[in-house]
Amino acid sequence: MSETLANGKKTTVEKDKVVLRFAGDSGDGMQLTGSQFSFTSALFGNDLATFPDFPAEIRAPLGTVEGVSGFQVQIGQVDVYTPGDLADVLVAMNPAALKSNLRYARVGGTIILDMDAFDKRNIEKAGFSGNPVEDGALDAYNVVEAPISSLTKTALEGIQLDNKSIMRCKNMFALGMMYWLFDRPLSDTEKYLDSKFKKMPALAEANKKALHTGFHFAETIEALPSMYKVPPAKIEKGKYRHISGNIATAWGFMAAAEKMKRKIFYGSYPITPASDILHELSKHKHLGVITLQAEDEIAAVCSAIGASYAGQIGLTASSGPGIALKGEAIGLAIMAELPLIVVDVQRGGPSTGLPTKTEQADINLALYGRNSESPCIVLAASTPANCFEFAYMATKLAFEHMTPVMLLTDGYLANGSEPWKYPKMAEMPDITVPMATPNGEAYLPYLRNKETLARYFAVPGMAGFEHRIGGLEKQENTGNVSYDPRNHEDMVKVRAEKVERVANYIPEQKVMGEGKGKLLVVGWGGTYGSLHTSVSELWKAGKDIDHAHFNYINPLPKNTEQLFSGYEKIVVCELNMGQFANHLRGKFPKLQFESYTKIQGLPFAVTELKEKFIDLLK
Amino acid sequence: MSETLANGKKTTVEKDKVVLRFAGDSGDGMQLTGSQFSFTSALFGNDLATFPDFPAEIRAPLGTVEGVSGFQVQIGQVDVYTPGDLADVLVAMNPAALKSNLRYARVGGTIILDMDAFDKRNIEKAGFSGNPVEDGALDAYNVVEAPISSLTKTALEGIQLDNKSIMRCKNMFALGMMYWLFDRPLSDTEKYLDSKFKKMPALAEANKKALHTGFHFAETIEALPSMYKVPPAKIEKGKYRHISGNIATAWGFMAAAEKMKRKIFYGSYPITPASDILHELSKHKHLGVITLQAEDEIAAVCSAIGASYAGQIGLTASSGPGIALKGEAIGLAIMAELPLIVVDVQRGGPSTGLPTKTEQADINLALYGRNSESPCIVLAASTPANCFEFAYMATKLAFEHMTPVMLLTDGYLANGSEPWKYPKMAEMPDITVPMATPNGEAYLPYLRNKETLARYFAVPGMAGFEHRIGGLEKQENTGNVSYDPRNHEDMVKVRAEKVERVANYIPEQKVMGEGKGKLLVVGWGGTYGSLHTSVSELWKAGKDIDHAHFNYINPLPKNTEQLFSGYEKIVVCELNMGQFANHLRGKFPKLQFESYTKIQGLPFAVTELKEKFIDLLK
Amino acid sequence: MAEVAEKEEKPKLTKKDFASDQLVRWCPGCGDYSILSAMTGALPQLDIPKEDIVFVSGIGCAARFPYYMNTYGFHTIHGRGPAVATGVKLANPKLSVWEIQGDGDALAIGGNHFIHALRRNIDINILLFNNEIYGLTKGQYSPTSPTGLVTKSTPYGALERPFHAGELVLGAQGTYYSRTIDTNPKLMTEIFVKAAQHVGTSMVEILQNCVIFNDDAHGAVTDRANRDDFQLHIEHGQPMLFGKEKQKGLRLNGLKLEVVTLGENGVTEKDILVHDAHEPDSTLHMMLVRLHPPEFPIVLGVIRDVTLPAYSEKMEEEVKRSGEKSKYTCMDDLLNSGETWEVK
Amino acid sequence: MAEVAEKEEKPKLTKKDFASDQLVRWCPGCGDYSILSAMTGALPQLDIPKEDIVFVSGIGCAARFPYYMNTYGFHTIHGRGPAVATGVKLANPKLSVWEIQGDGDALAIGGNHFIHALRRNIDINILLFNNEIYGLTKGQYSPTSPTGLVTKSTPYGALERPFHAGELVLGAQGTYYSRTIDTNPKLMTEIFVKAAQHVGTSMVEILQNCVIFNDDAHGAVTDRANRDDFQLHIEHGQPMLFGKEKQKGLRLNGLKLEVVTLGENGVTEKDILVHDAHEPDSTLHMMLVRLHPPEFPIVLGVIRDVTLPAYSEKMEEEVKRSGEKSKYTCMDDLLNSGETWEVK
Ligand SMILES: Cc1ncc(C[n+]2csc(CCOP(=O)(O)OP(=O)(O)O)c2C)c(N)n1
Ligand SMILES: Cc1ncc(C[n+]2csc(CCOP(=O)(O)OP(=O)(O)O)c2C)c(N)n1
Ligand code: SF4
Ligand code: SF4
Ligand SMILES: [Mg+2]
Ligand SMILES: [Mg+2]
Repeated sequence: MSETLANGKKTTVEKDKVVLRFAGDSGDGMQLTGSQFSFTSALFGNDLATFPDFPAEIRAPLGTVEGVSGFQVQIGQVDVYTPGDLADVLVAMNPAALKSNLRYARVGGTIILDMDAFDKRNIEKAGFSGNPVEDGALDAYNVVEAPISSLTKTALEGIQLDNKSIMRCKNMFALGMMYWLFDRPLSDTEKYLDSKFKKMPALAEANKKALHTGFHFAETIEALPSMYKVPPAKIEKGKYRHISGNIATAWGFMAAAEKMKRKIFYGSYPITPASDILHELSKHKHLGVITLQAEDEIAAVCSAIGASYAGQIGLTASSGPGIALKGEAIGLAIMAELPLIVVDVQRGGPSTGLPTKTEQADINLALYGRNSESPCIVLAASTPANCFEFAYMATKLAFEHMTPVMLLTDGYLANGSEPWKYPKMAEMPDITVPMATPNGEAYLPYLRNKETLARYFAVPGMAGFEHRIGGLEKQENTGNVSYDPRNHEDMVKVRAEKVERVANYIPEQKVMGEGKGKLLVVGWGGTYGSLHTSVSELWKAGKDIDHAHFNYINPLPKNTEQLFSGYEKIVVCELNMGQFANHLRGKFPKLQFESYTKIQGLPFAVTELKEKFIDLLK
Repeated sequence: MSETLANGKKTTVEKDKVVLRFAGDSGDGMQLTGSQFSFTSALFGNDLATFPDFPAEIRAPLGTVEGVSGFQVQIGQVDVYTPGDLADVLVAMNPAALKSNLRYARVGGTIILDMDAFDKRNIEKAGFSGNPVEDGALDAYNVVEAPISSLTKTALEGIQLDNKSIMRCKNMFALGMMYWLFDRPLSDTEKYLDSKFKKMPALAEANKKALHTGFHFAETIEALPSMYKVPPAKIEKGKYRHISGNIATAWGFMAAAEKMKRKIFYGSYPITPASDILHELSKHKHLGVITLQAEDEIAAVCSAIGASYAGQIGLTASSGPGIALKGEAIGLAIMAELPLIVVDVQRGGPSTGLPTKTEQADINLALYGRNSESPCIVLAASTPANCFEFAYMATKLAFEHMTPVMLLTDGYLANGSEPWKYPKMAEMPDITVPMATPNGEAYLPYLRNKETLARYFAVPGMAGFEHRIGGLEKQENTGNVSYDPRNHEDMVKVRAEKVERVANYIPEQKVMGEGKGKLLVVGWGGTYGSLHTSVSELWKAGKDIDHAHFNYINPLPKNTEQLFSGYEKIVVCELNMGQFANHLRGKFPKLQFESYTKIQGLPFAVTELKEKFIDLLK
Repeated sequence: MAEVAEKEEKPKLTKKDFASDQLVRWCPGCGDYSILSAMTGALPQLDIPKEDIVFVSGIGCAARFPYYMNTYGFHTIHGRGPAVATGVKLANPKLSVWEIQGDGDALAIGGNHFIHALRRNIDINILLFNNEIYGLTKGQYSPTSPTGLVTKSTPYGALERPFHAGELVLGAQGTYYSRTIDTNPKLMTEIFVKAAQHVGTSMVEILQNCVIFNDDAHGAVTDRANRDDFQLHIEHGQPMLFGKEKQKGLRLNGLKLEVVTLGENGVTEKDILVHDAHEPDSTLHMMLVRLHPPEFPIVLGVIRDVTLPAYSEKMEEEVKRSGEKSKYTCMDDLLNSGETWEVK
Repeated sequence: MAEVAEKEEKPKLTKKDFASDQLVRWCPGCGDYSILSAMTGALPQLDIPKEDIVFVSGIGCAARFPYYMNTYGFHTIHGRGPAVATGVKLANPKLSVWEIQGDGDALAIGGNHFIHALRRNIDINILLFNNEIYGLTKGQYSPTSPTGLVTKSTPYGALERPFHAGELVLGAQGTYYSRTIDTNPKLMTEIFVKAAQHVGTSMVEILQNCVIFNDDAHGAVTDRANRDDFQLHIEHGQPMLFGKEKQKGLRLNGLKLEVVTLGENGVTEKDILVHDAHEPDSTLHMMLVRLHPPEFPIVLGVIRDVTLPAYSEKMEEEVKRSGEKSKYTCMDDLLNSGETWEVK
């Protein structure tokens, strides 16, 4: 990779996909650096996927491994579905960043270090026994020792800024180097800096200068002999923007609300990694969003139920520990047959577990975390951008079927982002709430639509529809309290059947591939990118392998069993101990499911998946 | 049945089993009447099982169906496992009692009515359109129209008591009639009355007089032509007492505590039908019981966790809605690997549901009602008396394996009672807590016993073992907080494996029958009596049918799969929508399970089960 | 205008209009009956259409209340009524929301929602039926039971000190607190009307008798013999007088209250404290809330009624601010905002 | 006696003995560091063996505290610390139990357990690190944040009125409340020692600075320039004086407090209120708790310290009563009690 042409000119290497990773101290601005690189590449025409890797601590001591913040992006001239397993280029702003990120660097790849940060104190703080640059620890990589801090300082000497502000520009120096390495224009980031520092022109100037200096430095040094070329991808026409899963979730709800001409009521209690949904929604009050930061998760879901009861869109979100707290109240919404949407942004568990890491282990909780027979619609988003679609669908199903919906996302989707071809509101499907209408007779709150079994809805303020509901078992039609044994059995079954019938209103399960063959890879939720990439790569290599990825967990799409029957082997891949596999076993007792799992707080790597699948194909 | 011998003497009919049901207003003392009849029969030597049927309301208006309280008992000269499907003799103290209890009377059976209560007002209040005694509604029964109230009044005329107290004696009149009908002595109840009313001799006298009057009245009237004879059953030798499920649960914990020489800490919040455990435990403070009526279920379980952490026996109990609230905290105990026992006295759901009715629908909640991978030991008691044994076992397993145990009982077990051959404390198995001992090295809070995988336990107060634990993922051995991906996977798996290995410490699953054949009836928990009775009856009739009843839900006994493989058909019977069947499908994907369910807030009836099994045997 | 005319035509609602068709299922003699009757009596005075009234409750005997009102009603789960009611009110601020709680429901499992509703000053009316016992679960002590009370769960007497609802309300920034009693229908009716009129969380404590599990818990102040000497009915702007002939009163002595008798030791009406329910400083309200027999009468009436903006009012104002700052007015605007690009 | 001799031989514990081997992971500059240091400084003064000390916490930055103490420690779940600590204490009353909470942990999700611990007077020490923000979840407002605070979840400013911990404590029957500040290690140390000595729930509010998400929240009272004028350090039995030269003081005027200056308008020390922390009537304590700048100084020190039996003391007494009434002393007795029969 590191060849220079005889004439001293540098080579250019064309690549389908490249993975970059920026790592530095929490205060080093790595998230910003990463986003700018991504944005520029998107404008350039690449497909891409990104993932931030936040430290577990708020702000651990400077220079420690605990305080390292990372950002990974994969760009491609082909479709990109994951931020990539290993980085072709790793930028490490200090020894701690190197220490904790080396495991994400591809052997043979390039590592760019800010050598100014590699003094004895920092090296020790990072927990290295010796200087890794000198002791051979990096022999397998192409190491670029760049004096980033000092060069930034020198470059900015004339500018009227305190030292702290100047040192904050070193991330732009690093970004400049990357722009040279990938042959990207500086103009997009320049524009961004101008607008961000509109009121502080000195800062804008300093940052831009650092950016240029980095670019020229990269052009000059020997250690970076080749430029990468990642030409634009063939991307569907349309208007695009970057979006992360949590923002997409928030917007999906807002879109549904606008379509329904109802307000959102978001009752929530902060928790990692769900809090950004609250932060985003609370910005948009004038678009019909009410947010209540409740005293706890129970109040959050209960206030949402109250809002649904009153005719608005009752929403709540949390992560595992908070979802566990909401079970009793979700049961009330199931019994009262009220619409409600509960988002579970899954994280590593059990208990407080690994709060900043991703996992998919709340499917059992979503299906069963309530007393007695409490069936629920369960959906799962599978990419950052389609959180929008499934938040919208969750709202549509909750209201059209008058029952709670659990929407599963996860830490990986929530914080990850990708380019999104966003829709026009006019294209979004209609949402029709089964409102009761005056028909001359007394209102029966539990009279049902014959098809969906949804009850007809009346809300406070509607004259002539006054009625009482609650959590005790109800007589059919009238909704009066009933202890009648037969009625109870009928009601338990009708609530279950109502949820089952949702299968008539959701799309059939799609499969990538032939629809039959040797091996079907089954996944659900946030693992879409890695499963899709692995299967497509094997498929291109001529393997008999298909991929079916589920967004509808309960009920399952109607064609599921038939689709499964076309395969010799089915392997269910998930980031837990096999919960979806077990769910499928319960639903389809006649079929056999293998289970492939990973429980490390990390997404699947494409390489590990491919290995497993090749093994299964033997 | 109603023949009189030519000489005017009455006939005697011998019976294997007879079912009696007493029904009256909440204030009529039906529970007392029923218990006295049961106690006398037990002393006489019958086997028996009882069940009280409390009204849903605290005290509904006098004379209404909502206010009716019932008590059913089956006595036998053969083993009795249920209170019986239908009553051979129904005593109804007023029209409302008749209205709501007629469905429990066997066609052709005897119904004894207090005719004084059948005036127009009461008949209307009960919701009859006409007088049922006159309009043919009771033609299919042998109706005994007894003027119970007025005869009681007349009999007690001389006694210095207010009218209200006198009328309260009419239940003893009814009981006296039953004693004649079943040829029972009055002396046991007389003794009871003497001791109960030691300080109010007039009351004792009045009650005894009513009892005798009822007895003689029954002897005299034509309508009761035959006496039933139910000779003593062949019962295992030993000392017996009556016990209900909730009391047995409380005592089981107390027995474990005495054995372990630790205190019970019972953190609880009242809820039907679990409250009696709290009431019972709070009586026994000097036997080492601490009870805290907490502010809510979360505080209840958390205080129990705190007590376990401090070295006592942390217990909590609730019913469905309360158990749903405890999920997050149970997850903490799983993560911290602390012993904890959580009793779920199941009731009809979802949500508030049918709070006074029984159901078995919390098995999913017990298995899965927590975020992420949170495996738990799950046990289920199957008779009122064996709640003692499983409360004891739950405590033993929680401490020997250092992990929470969920113990499932239900409203039927909790309130039902049966004679119990109670053990001596010396016979109870030992309980050995894996306490850490000084070994010269630093204490490692997550070092494990190689066999059980239980960690070695140290509690505050033990000098030299100071350590910190919590809900974040832990490094193996040290217990320090760890975000390491591999360690997380290892710890998730070791916690699961620890629970799986409990299978090595529980008895193998027993089966009633051959151990192979055409049909295996599988049940779990509180349905034992009805399943056992149905299967034995068919078995005696020569059918190829066996019964396996599970008390160990998770892990399952080691021989389960092998046992199941011996049968052509397996039917899983339960009072829910098929949750245990689904659990078995997940565990044994190669086997087929039929599911037979009932969700009416009522136990299975023996007749309906037998019908189903005969059908399956075809 | 036609609309106004139509409204005027509507006949006034009466007590009967507010009774639902459900059989009332409390125990005979339960104090809840008279509360129900006072409520159906109070609502017609408020001139709010039936369909704009919502009763929300948790679980308990008290919590059955919504079933008996011919308005919208939601019988939810134990202790969570204030949270549900908060959602109802914020979702539709024009509704008149009444939240019914027992003492266990409000102050045991629901304690947190209770104090937070008060802090937020959500414009709902919370009615606390305080029978100092868990009724529905058949007689365990509650957070308001007196120390020493023997109940099913405290066979040796309750060890804990009770909460006093009023103290907790004031400690939690409550703007409105009143106390009444199930034996006084007139006072209840009056107070329900006033509670509805207060903007913000109106907290009404009703001393209620549970005949079955805690009979006569409030006997010290309700017995005919004691009533006049142990009930002080206060009214804003009026001197704090009580006793059969209103001859006794409360006087301030340093930081303590004392009972004095008019005409004795030179005491005149001028010495008697005059009630100011609107005083934002809650010092005296707190002192009043705490009084109890045998040394003092118990204070009934509106003890505190301070006007501060309710949460939903602030919320409406916030929406305005949000709109002013924003560059977009609909989802399409938002989708197109910020950094977007077109692939052609 | 050998045992006593052995105990005496044990060297006195020092500050260092209480520091655990874990890397402290708060942000540089966080107020939590000085609280930790004050705690390790205070514990040796208590003469309690390390193994008898337990730190319990919920979740939050503050809740990391137990990891850093070389005692027993339990980092539990969000808001439930008081409930866990209650179980620990009742299970083994001889333990010294410290419960660490953030303002969100204690007063948002944990509000109910907080007020009930106080009502029960469980003999634990609750330390509330009040930074008026959610630190660990990166900066949402908390129930103690001032109205109008702009945070991640309130881009247009918080709409709610904050709880004041002291008011809530007194409203919930608290027997001990003190307030201190992370910038004053000496006062913290003193107060921790006093809190440990109080029997019953000792509630210590520590005004703590979150440099990252709510820097300088307590600036009005901590800034060097203001400090003397806006901090009043009270002590039982001492006049309430403050200011650089202790020339200012608090005087009672009717039911209000006012700031007066010695020597001005004839004010002498006799006019100044003398602090009585042991007064059971909380009227004046409540007034002190409420004072805040700019009109008044904030009051630091032990504001309330009233002795009432703690729950565990009552519990021990209850066990005795239970034993006296009972006919059986072990399980075999119980099993054989009442109505039993023998089948032979
Ligand atoms: C989550 C949950 N826990 C416990 C219960 C049981 N429960 C129902 S009502 C009640 C308390 C009743 O007391 P209170 O609130 O004072 O109302 P009252 O019946 O006295 O009117 C309890 C503990 C429940 N229904 N749900
Ligand atoms: C059940 C649950 N809900 C929410 C969270 C997320 N959470 C962790 S700490 C915290 C609040 C932190 O604020 P505070 O208690 O004031 O402590 P600080 O970090 O400021 O010290 C929240 C909301 C959680 N861990 N568990
Ligand atoms: S139990 Fe008490 S509170 Fe409940 S209905 Fe009966 S009397 Fe009323
Ligand atoms: S976020 Fe705030 S409270 Fe938390 S450690 Fe950092 S400075 Fe301290
Ligand atoms: Mg009550
Ligand atoms: Mg805080």
